[in-house]
Amino acid sequence: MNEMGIALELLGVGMVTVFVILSLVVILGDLIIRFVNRFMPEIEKAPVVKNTTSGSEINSKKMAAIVAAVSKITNGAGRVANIEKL
Amino acid sequence: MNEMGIALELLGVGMVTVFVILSLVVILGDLIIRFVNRFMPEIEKAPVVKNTTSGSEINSKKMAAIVAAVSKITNGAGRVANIEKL
Amino acid sequence: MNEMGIALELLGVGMVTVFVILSLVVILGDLIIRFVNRFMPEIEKAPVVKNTTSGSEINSKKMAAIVAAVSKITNGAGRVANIEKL
Amino acid sequence: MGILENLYKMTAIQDFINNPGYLLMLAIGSFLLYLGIRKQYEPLLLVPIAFGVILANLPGGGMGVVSADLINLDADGHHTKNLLEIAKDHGIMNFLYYSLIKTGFLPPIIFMGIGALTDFGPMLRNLRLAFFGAAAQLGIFIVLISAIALGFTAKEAASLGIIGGADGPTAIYTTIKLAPHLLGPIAIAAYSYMALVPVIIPLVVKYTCSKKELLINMKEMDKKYPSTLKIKNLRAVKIAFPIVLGIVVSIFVPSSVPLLGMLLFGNLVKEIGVNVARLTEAATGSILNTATIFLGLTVGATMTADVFLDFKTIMIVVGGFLAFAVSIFGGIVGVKITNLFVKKKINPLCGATGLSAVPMASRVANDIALKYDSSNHILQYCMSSNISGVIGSAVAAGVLISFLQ
Amino acid sequence: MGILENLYKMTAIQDFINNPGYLLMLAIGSFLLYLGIRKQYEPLLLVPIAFGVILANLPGGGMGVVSADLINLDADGHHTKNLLEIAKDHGIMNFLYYSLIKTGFLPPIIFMGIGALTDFGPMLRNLRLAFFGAAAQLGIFIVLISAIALGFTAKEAASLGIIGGADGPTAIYTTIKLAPHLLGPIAIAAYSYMALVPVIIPLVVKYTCSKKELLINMKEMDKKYPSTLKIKNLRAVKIAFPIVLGIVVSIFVPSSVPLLGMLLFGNLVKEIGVNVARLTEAATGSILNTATIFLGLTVGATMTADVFLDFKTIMIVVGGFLAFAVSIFGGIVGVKITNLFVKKKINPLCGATGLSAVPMASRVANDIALKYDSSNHILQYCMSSNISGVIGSAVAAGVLISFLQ
Amino acid sequence: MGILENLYKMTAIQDFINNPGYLLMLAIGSFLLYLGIRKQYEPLLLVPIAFGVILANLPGGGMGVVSADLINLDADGHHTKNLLEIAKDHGIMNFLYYSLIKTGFLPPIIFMGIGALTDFGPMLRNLRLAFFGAAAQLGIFIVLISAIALGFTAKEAASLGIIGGADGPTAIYTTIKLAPHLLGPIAIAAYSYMALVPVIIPLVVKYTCSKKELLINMKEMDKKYPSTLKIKNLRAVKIAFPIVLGIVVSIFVPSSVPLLGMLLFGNLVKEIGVNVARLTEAATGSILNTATIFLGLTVGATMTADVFLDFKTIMIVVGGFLAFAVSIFGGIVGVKITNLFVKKKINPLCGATGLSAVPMASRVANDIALKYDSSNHILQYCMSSNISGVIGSAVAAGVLISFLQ
Ligand code: NA
Ligand code: NA
Ligand code: NA
Repeated sequence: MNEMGIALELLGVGMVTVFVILSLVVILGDLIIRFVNRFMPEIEKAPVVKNTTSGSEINSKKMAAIVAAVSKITNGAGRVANIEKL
Repeated sequence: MNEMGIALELLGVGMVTVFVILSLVVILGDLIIRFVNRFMPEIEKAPVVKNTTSGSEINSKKMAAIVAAVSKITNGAGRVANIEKL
Repeated sequence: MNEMGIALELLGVGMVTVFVILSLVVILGDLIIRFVNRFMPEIEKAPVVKNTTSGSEINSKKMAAIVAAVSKITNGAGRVANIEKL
Repeated sequence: MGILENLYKMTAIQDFINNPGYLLMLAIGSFLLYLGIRKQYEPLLLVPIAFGVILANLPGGGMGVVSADLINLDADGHHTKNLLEIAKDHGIMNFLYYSLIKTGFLPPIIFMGIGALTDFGPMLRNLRLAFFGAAAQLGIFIVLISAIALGFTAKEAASLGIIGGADGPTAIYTTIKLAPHLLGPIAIAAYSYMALVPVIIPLVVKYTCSKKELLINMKEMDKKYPSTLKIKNLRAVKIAFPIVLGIVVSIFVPSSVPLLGMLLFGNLVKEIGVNVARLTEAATGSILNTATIFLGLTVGATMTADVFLDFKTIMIVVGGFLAFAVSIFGGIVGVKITNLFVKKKINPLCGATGLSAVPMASRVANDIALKYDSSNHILQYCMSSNISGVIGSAVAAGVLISFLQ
Repeated sequence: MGILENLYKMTAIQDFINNPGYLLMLAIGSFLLYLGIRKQYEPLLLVPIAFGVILANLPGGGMGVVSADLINLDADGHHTKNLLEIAKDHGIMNFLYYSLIKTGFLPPIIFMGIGALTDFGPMLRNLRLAFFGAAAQLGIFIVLISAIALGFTAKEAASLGIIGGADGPTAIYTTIKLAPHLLGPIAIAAYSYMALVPVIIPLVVKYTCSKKELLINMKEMDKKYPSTLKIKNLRAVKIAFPIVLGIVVSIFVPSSVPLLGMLLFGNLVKEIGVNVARLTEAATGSILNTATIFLGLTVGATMTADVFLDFKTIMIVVGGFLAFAVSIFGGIVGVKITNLFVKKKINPLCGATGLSAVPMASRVANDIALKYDSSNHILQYCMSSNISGVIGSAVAAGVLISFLQ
Repeated sequence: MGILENLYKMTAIQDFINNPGYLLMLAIGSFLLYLGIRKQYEPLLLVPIAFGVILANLPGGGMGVVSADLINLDADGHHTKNLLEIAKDHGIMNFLYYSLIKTGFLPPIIFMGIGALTDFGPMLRNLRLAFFGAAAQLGIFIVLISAIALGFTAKEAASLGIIGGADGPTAIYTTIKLAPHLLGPIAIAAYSYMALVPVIIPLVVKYTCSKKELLINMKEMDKKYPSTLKIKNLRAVKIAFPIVLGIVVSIFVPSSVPLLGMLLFGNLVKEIGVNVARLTEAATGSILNTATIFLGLTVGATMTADVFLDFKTIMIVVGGFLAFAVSIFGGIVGVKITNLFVKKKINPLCGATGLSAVPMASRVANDIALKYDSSNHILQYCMSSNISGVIGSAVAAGVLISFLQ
């Protein structure tokens, strides 16, 4: 087969494959949602933090208060780089 | 050429080269400053952050307010490095 | 020697070695403690930060105050990970 | 006199006189730096690429990537120099290029990081729009055919076409596998046109979409024809999705596994969350950033004067643009055809974003929609086809590699 | 018709029909993901391992680790393909496996990170309990003997036994050196049983310890028979300890240097503190996390259908459990024997934790003690034997490697 | 009896009896640890180097770097073992050494990080002082000549001389290229004397500078003879500077490209700022820290007993000190000569800092100036020649490599 033949075959095979796969994405996504809705509908709790250090959940009001406090105490020399929940 | 001849040549070549290069550093630095002073004298603004993925969605008004507050409190010595929505 | 012979030898050599080594751990630990107690008993100060780029110079009183403030505001849920001088 | 002569021989002045192409390449490298720094064209990649171009074209510096002919020890490239020999004979840039790029290592690693930064949520909430990530691969194959017509080999043409996937790592991976000698210009074209998406999408939209179509309000359509499917447990869906998708797609297009598999692994790790936060942090932080630096420098360093200053480079610049335009066109036509058959009409901008170039394309599309109707926020809808476009081009790449390698 | 045929040939469907073992392996990979994600069994390693299993068993994806026979160029494996040839012939997963795992590189690197996360303080404060980290290596050798009796080779049996060291990197390192073809199942067994420590320890304790023994209150013993040795300068002791220990142990068991040396280097760097904080940060952050991802993926990718679906895999699952149980038993018996000769009695739970599996084993032991007497906090005591158990298994590994390699 | 014999054969006791040099090396390693930890001599590098020395001299541990003769497969070293074979035959430390150091990979990578931590601002504000970064390279060449006179080969002498560049990565890179068998002692001398700069600079200054010279007040000179050149747009200058400098220097000294090119790339990325912050973060964080750990360990591991316990080691210790002293002297003399011709006098301390050893040398010089006149803050002026001294020694290294390799 000449190069142009390959090119045309690739156009066919490629576009068909891409359409098939993205149809599968749609179908599988739909099926997973239905499956989960039926068998694990409860809103799972986020897993308990195990051995991790992130998990920051300090709300923004508190954050503002902290920033203000730090700023005041340090005469502006300090900044709160990061506040982590312990 | 014997080893000592090489050594003496290296002393000559090396020190000449180093002096030439650092003269070039001085001259190029001077030229760049003059060029920039003439053609781009304005204090460029820091570029707007584009294409970032950090997902910070604190809107710009709030951001401005926070920056202003911190700046005021800290007499300009503090900066808000990063505020992320939690 | 057949495989089982090797296995039995490994049982002997292995357990003896492990016991010897962990005895050494106990003995060396003991000796190091005694040595340090005798020759460097003073509680060393943490070394002064040298050549570092962070330049944190907020003194400990202020730090304590900040930590206390943050702790109060966040009901103990937050900690100040890092405060940098700007 | 001998000293001055030796001094002169040490410098690269004679090299520039012998081959002024180096100067031209330094100018091109500087221009790319200008685009990256001043114009902010994809600076994370264009700055390292541009610096790599400069390093590679400083004669005597030994930082240019050499042809695989110098690495291969036999005609078919089955037996090659080892990495120590490459470092000794050709310097550290070739050591990096042959260990990180030629092996196909970095693009999947970068895809892992991108996966860990990707949120499939918008796609899962508007699943049917994901379909248009397929139509927007058209540019890849159209440009492939055109390039073959103009005398490119099939492998070169496929590498050129894949620019139309609008996805940097996919383009680089495909080119490594099929036509590594074109890596530099193809990578630069891919990233440059991704940066030019705010120009290219409006251009194509202008000539293909009517005002009426652009006014289609996705949110009102959603109210009028509400979806029956609500997601009750988003976290579980988001964890299951990359696993199932990875397995099923891999069965159909096995050669897409290195790219898609790593993308979905990164995404899975991110969705699992706090228990594997260390892994997400590494994938999106030190690994991704380090990979980006070395990918950029080495890809740039492939662009030595003799390789770049070639007729094919101009064809790549032209062909790459065409590939982008045709892909956008494909996505728009896909929507138009769909709209013929459904009552719940779709804004064609949600097809244009099938191109990928996440998330820039979606933002541009949203801006266009808002220009016509300031209440028509379509960003979340665009993100669906936008993300699926990444899968689409990885699949297309898999097909090309599978048939041509 | 040709197109459809080519399309079908591109897919992996025929591979699954020819070898349904792949499907079984995908199910096993998914089950391991379930354990890691939902059951939270050592997710940091089990999730990458599980994904590696899935990637390796997608036929046509080229992500499965191939036998060393395909890499070796002569019978004794002295002359091998180089990394570029491996990447070209067998893809990036083999490139990663042969450069990072087969070389024995990653386990010592991970040990460096673990060392920098380890605090020898509790051990130094209760030194004599460190002794029981020796007794709790019994499972390694008992299972070794049993495995040989059942027909394993000595090298395979040693790799199986080392699961009883309850220490992932040690088990992986030993297996790489002695029986790399068993790497996948042994690593998975090691990490799975470490996650099952909250089940295994209570089980063994139930059948071996009386209530009276479990009620032994370590703090009251300390008050009754106070230690004469107080640590006046903990920082200096903690800095000297890893240096002296490293040198002395290495003289006795030189083959433990790659593991123990790196563990103690990481620990030393951590204890030096702020002056080398950059190194600690790298060792516990980017290096450890990156190493974990690639260790997991590549170890998982060794589990291709033909390797895993073997009678030996089942033996490893059974033998690994036995090794854990016997090691715990050994630690408990060690305490019981000691208690015959000393007045200052020891809670046998402080022997059980000699197993290692830090710090999970100590937490489990502490919980058991608290169940019998809610004032009997033994965590700090358990941590002593728990940490020394890591040294114990590294030493045992050194002996095995030294005699069998 | 056999068991005890086997036990004894497993230990390294006989090795120490056969070669007590190992014990001496362990003592040297411990002493270097003492310098790094307690005396805080460049701990970031000296601690890993010292631990590498210890690891390398634990016989049987297999952590010592072996001679390239064992890696080369032919006489001229053109054909070598591949990395897998090295790992198998010589262990992970040789795997690391030959892949990261022998290839010349890590020093440029560390230079990229240093570049991203360097601020050329002080130099750009006091450009003419940058000139003295040239005069302070004198020690390199004077020691080179002396070493040849004492019987070193030209390549060894150049590696010894480059210690006078007072720049770790440059010294290591040059030694890798010219005399890798001296890598350990040269790296240790370089870092040790950098740590001793607070002793060496005052010593040289004491014998060469008059009180009157040390009292020269740079700020008052600036007021008296104000510069006509103000920088209006510092950011633009700082971005253009590394690009232009990199290209121009590379034309004159192409062999300095791997070092200087990467330094300036790192600096450029830093100056571009927020758009490429990810890259700066990687260059100064995970990449730099990881490179530092592995550079230190492997460089230390080159110091096996047979290599280190050699007459040349003592010569390196002496010569390295001389090189530092003569370089400082050269910088001071350069200022003195300049002061003969200009009205705007320069404090000779600003010449001494041409040595480099950034920023320690500048701090030390500033302290000396303040001792004589508590209002004479010269830190910013010293930083100019201090930073240019880094460029100076990289250029000198380029010349040496270009002529001798
Ligand atoms: Na796409
Ligand atoms: Na253990
Ligand atoms: Na210097």
